[in-house]
Amino acid sequence: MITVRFFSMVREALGVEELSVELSDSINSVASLKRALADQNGAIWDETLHQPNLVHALNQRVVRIEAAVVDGDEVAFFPPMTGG
Amino acid sequence: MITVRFFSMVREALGVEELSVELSDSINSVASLKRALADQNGAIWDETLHQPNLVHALNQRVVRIEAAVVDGDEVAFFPPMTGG
Amino acid sequence: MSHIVVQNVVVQKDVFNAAEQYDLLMRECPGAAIVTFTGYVRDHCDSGCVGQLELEHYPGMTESVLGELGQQASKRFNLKAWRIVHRYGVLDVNEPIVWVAVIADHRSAAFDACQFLMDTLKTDAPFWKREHMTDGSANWVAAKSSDSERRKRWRE
Amino acid sequence: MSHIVVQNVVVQKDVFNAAEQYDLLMRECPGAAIVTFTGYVRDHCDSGCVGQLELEHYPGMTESVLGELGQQASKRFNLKAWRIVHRYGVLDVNEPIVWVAVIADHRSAAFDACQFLMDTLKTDAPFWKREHMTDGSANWVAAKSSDSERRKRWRE
Repeated sequence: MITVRFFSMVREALGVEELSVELSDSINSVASLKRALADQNGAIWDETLHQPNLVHALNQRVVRIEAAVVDGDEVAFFPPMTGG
Repeated sequence: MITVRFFSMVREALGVEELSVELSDSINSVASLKRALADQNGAIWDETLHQPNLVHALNQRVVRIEAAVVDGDEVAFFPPMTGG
Repeated sequence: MSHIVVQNVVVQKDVFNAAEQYDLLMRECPGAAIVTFTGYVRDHCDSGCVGQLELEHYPGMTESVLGELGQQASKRFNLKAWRIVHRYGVLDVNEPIVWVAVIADHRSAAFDACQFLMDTLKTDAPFWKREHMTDGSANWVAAKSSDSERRKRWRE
Repeated sequence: MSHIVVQNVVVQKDVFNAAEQYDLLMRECPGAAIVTFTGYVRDHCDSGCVGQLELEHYPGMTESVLGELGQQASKRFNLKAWRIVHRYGVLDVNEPIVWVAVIADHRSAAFDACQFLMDTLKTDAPFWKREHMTDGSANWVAAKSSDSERRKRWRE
């Protein structure tokens, strides 16, 4: 089981802040997790998770989309940051 | 009559803070003033006023050495600034 | 004088006072050259008047990113001290958003370090701004390409 | 609230407090991006320990040069406000020498303006530093070529 979190416009578009996902042979990286979420939840998820500038973090660090995911991890998807 | 002022190392080397100088046909610019002061007051003045980085101000503005001087002006000689 | 421990990174909802922050840092570590940056909520924008600014953030990740950026700056610019205070939540116009201060031996290092921290935290720290306009509408602030350009200056 | 007139340029013998200066400036003019620089007397140098720093200056010319540099910065970087406080006389270790603050709409202008002011006042404002060492000796501080190099960046 991993935790998936969404922030800002992504959270707002999906209407979800956080969810739990069971890992499997086909969901074992940030890339495959994103693909599964986009494919299985309809057009809004597909569109939102495929926006070109989407940022993904693994255990609170920005990572490359290929990064492997293991049980207990926290993955987050969000738009580019605008702090400061 | 003009006022001539010296600061920092220049003031210290000459042992003079300020003096008055009568303008004449041969003393009518910062350059000619400097030459006259250097020539007429001995080796220390000659050496001090000919140091390569000497800065000269006319009426409290840094000017080129050719600047003309008129009665009532204030000329100053000093080393490069080191504030801040 | 009792010892005051100054946290390097503070992420808080409450308003802060930049002058007080300055005093606090100086008590901890006097130095030769201090540069500070304070960002405040502006009352204007391209498409109307801003009434309030809302800042969403990623608790935990925010603190760790800011802490890492500070450590990078500290090493790269040989800092004697540094401090970042950043707010989240709903902010009124003219309230401070962020305060970054660095202490170094020389002014060039201090200026560079403070700019490094501002340029990197803008693009790397998980904050997202939403402007609430005086007409009741609200919109997410888009990331600026000028900010990602400035970020590139610091890649080694 | 009574109106407080903030002088843009202050050249004074007395010690000042940078945090108080910040407060004063902000009361006068809130803005989006504020950068400050404070320089303090260091307790070390190349050739021994500094006990005190003496600053000679050219009264009148100092104020007019600082005023002109501030006006140049204001125009060039579109500042909302600026302020320079510079001391002369005999200063103890860890006392502030100079405080420069600028207020702009954007951080890049604020950082540039503050650096412009520091880089130009170092070489253009008529101050001369003499270090009084703890062993009783004293020496004039030589102008640094790195400072005149930094000055060149701002020639238009």
